[in-house]
Amino acid sequence: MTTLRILLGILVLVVFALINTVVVMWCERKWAGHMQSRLGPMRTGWHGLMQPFADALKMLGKETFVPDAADKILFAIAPVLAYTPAIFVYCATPWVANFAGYSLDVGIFMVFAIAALFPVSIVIAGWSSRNKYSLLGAFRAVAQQISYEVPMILSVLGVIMLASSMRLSTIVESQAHVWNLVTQPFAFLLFFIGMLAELNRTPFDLAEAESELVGGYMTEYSGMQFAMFFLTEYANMFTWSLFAAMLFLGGWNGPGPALLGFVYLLIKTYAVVFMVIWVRWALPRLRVDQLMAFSWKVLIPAAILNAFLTALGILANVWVLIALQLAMVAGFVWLISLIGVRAGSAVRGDAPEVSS
Amino acid sequence: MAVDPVIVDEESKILVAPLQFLMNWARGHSMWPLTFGTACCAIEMMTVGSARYDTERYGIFFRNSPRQADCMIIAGTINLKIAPRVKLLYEQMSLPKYVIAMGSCAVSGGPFADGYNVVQGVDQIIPVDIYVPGCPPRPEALMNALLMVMERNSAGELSAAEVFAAEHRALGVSE
Amino acid sequence: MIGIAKGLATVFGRMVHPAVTEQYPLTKRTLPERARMSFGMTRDESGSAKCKACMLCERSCPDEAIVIESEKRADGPGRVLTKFSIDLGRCMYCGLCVEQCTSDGLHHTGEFENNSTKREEMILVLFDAALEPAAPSEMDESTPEQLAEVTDTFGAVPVAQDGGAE
Amino acid sequence: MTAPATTAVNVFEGIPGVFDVGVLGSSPVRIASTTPNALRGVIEELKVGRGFTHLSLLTAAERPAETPGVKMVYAVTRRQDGTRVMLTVDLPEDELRVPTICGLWSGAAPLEREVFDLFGVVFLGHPNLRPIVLRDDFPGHPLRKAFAMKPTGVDAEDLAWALSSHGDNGSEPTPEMSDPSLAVKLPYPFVADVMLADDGSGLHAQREILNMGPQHPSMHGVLHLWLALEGETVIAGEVTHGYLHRCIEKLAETRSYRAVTALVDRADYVSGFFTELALLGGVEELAEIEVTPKAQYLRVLMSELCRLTSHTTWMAACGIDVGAFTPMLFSFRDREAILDFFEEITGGRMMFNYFRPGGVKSDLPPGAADRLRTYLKTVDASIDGYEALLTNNEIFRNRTRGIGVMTPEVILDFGVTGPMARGSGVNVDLRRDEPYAAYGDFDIRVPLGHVGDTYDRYAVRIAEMRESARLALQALDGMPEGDFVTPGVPRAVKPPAGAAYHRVESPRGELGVYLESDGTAQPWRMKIRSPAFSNLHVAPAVLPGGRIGDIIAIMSSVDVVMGEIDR
Repeated sequence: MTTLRILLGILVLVVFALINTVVVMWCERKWAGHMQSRLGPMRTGWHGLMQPFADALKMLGKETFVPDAADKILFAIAPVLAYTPAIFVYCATPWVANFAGYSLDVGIFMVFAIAALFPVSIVIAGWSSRNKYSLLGAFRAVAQQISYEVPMILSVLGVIMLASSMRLSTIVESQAHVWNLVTQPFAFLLFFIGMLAELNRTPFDLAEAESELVGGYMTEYSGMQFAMFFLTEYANMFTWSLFAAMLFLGGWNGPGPALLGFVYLLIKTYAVVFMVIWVRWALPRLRVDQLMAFSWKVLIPAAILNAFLTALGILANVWVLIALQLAMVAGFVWLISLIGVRAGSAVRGDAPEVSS
Repeated sequence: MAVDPVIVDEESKILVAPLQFLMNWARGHSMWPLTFGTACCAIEMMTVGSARYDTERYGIFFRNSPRQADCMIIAGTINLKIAPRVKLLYEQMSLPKYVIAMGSCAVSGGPFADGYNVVQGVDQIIPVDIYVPGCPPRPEALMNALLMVMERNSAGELSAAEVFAAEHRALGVSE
Repeated sequence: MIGIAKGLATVFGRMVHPAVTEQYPLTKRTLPERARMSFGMTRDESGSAKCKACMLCERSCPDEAIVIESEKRADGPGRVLTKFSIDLGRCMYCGLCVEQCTSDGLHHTGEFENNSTKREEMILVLFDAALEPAAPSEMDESTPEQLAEVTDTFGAVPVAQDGGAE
Repeated sequence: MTAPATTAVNVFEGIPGVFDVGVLGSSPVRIASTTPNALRGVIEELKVGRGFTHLSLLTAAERPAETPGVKMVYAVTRRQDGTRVMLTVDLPEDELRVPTICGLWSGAAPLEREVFDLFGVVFLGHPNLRPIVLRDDFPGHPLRKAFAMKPTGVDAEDLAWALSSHGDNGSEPTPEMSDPSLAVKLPYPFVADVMLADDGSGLHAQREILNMGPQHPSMHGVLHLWLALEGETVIAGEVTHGYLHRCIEKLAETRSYRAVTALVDRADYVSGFFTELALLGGVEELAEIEVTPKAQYLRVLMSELCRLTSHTTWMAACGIDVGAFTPMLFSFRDREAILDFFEEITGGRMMFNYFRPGGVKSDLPPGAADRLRTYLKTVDASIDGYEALLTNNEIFRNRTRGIGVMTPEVILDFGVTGPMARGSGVNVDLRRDEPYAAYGDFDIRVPLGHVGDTYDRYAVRIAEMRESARLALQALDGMPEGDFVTPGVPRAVKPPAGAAYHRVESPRGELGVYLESDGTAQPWRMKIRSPAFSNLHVAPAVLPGGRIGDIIAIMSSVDVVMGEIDR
């Protein structure tokens, strides 16, 4: 009986994850379209709702191509290894109140631990493809993901302090009255930036960097193997948005019966998904050294400062906490603007001078 | 296009018929061309993806890696220096694959056909599914061609690559 | 950060505006009069082609896309058009043929959906005597000056075997 | 800064080895001949002693049949006063050798390779004399008149040979061509040298070669970059092109001038009006055809609109290359609006075939002028839209500032022109310096950069877009009444024998057409001086030291159009 329940649970979770992945894919293409004065998918199902299914099915039917020079076994393992953690993460995720596969008291710790597996699959994919673009993409991805995990975890420290727990459901319940977004806006900013990097999304999409590395680590993948990477990307996007919603946007908290909480959670998740997509279509991409410098020189010190000041704020009172956070946000904005203005070494004018 | 008798295998056809229907639907609604433009037509090929024409409405979405692309739009002149690359790219694409010869140069060499360096039509190198005349063809004409490919897929017709392979098999040429 | 915020705001602003997409196969825009897409043969009221088989267009075509077949007139000087075809897959749509035309017989049309799965179907037959119901219109040959000018200009271009004024 | 009258002081005075001093046709260009042995001295004196610092043209032409051989043509400009000088060197058939001048201008190196490739002239002392546009194993030199083109073009036999190998980067510079006394070194490293360089510990195991292109999303068509990498840092880069060489210059020799007009549209395919204009400028100069004032204004109007569309295309590529996809969709939206006007006026969206000897093909259709005026007033707002996505964006600034810096010296050394030169603060613009068409009547403002990095080139192009819209409005407002084409110009223009070199300011820089006529209806030789060719070949000097991301950003600021480079 227990086995059956577990199997059923797994099935439900996998299907749920897949459906959401597909919906996120649709959102991306549709919203991106509208942001660019286009329409996006229109003809496959209602407003292109079936488009991701058509894409996935088509890729399923395509020839799976293994390059001659590739390391065949590793080449085949990598996509599976990429997709597994994206699903695996849900086993410790609470959906409504205590409705969770397994409510772990170090839930948040486990989420990060599983997410850390993703770069492994990327490096395997990049290495086994025997393609220079893939390899460069893999190098970039690994460096980036490891660097950005650090500020991300550090930024969550404040949240953990506020909830006094690492259990996800406790963290969500601690936000019953005030969302962490209000008390921890700076931590949310850091988490969001780290999230973009973890997801390989613009401005941190260096691992794929279409205009530089063709397709990055998945250049050589075709057919279903490529589809797995493609799905992983969007599954991760949903996962991280879900955690952002839980850690900072109050999760399932909201008025009405408890069951509505699930709807609230989804709405909040898709709000974060929207932000991720929005950023992607508005910004250019960083360069690889700037990316690393940004993490190690800006984000990590800022995250440590955030943890320290949050601790101070908790010792004082909530108003001090919010004031400190807002000051940090302001400081961060100022710092970024400064970097932009000082870009390039020479002292110089901005607009071209005109001669006639 | 008449289905080549070599390919039609009645037994397997019955087995995969329902799946085949789904697959045809998918192939008829999703088509990822390769971003490979050589000349003037490439600009019109870019235009096809722009806001005014927006091919993404039909699930047409440009991919950069030949491995992940379904369809190769030969947008421009093919000369003797790029010809081996075109063939290589075509071979790197995974089946099923389609080729659209866009513009007079790709169809026949067009205005440069008399030259000493220009291949007279890409069909001399790789099998072509759809020919699009024009110099360069309007974006609408290219869209029309892409939709033609997708319609043919929905109807389950064979691509030029498959017909070509079947002919080779019939002739006993090992590939 | 102001720059980034400005970009975000611009992109968000586009979401509120209606899209500029013209949904092509559903709505087709009418092309301007001068658009050079495909070709048509001008016909007079009785439906017979105005082309006089003077070969100016064939010789002026830089791509050798036009092929005109004609035969000698039985009842007098000049030639009768028997077949007029343009290889759309070879043409560069420069419009020189239409410009050269002395009899107003050839014109551009806005038709652009000439795609085909076969190379042979790229050849657009504008006139074929075998399929023509009406008799060809009255012939008058091009003036010798016109022909001399064209021969001078395009002398290097080979002339189709059975074409050309004698 | 109009060119001084031809009676001005003879610039060749006192240079040994110069003879046959004269004036090129009806133009203000001074022309002279020299011998292969004296060539280097003469050019050095012109460059160093007399301030002719800009190498405008380096090409060759077949000599008439009675004196078989090849004629080398060099054209240099003194930018201070706009004096133009042309130098020819006659090479007899059995002695096709001339000393290289790439020690004076590094930008001459690729041009000499092109002449070597197409004419078979050997440049003594050239450090890298390999084919550049044709395949390495291509038999013969196609621009020689003796080269027999098959009447059917490329046949199955040729194709089978072509498909059997890749045919580039295979050949080594021929050693017999390197006369050690004339040997010249270029100011940038070659990939092969860097890869083989020994630092004492054996070969560099850390280094690897990365081939970018011909199929690569940000190679603007079929450019091929050959990079030596150390990690992500580029230590040497070379440019391979020729994947779009489609014999335009050879085909032009078999076609009438009107058919050539249609053909050259395809050379610079994002801005066809400029090649048409440069070609017809040359034809009109040779045949002494007057252009009506209205046609001159129409030519200015179309050129400026075309510059706008060309820059919007560049904008799209620039955005995509730095990872921002949305600018492309914004700029193509505006490009489409202008293309609609083009189609209405000329009949073609990209291939216009609109300019004619003596004027243009047709007048503006009724109502077009008013609609165009209304549209042009909205252009500034659209450009604000692109700028909002990039100009002040902190990421974009970090990506482009201080990257790919070119000093004015590099600009002159490589013959870089157009927005790239102006981005480095070099104040050149042929529209103002050598007014052609009706540009003399216009108030032209030239935007100049400060540092010469990628960002400056971006900013200059953005400013030029606004400027173009303004000039187009001026052209509409000042359009005179009258004929749009000079009546009585024959259809088959037969210019008298002679040569002309006409240049215009294209969106990429100085675009010139060198025409030689033998009195027939077809040109004897037509050479397109491609600005993008010179701009592209500065890459090996600028790329080293950058990372892969920088390479892409720099190449996008070059605004490569392969059709014009390979021709």
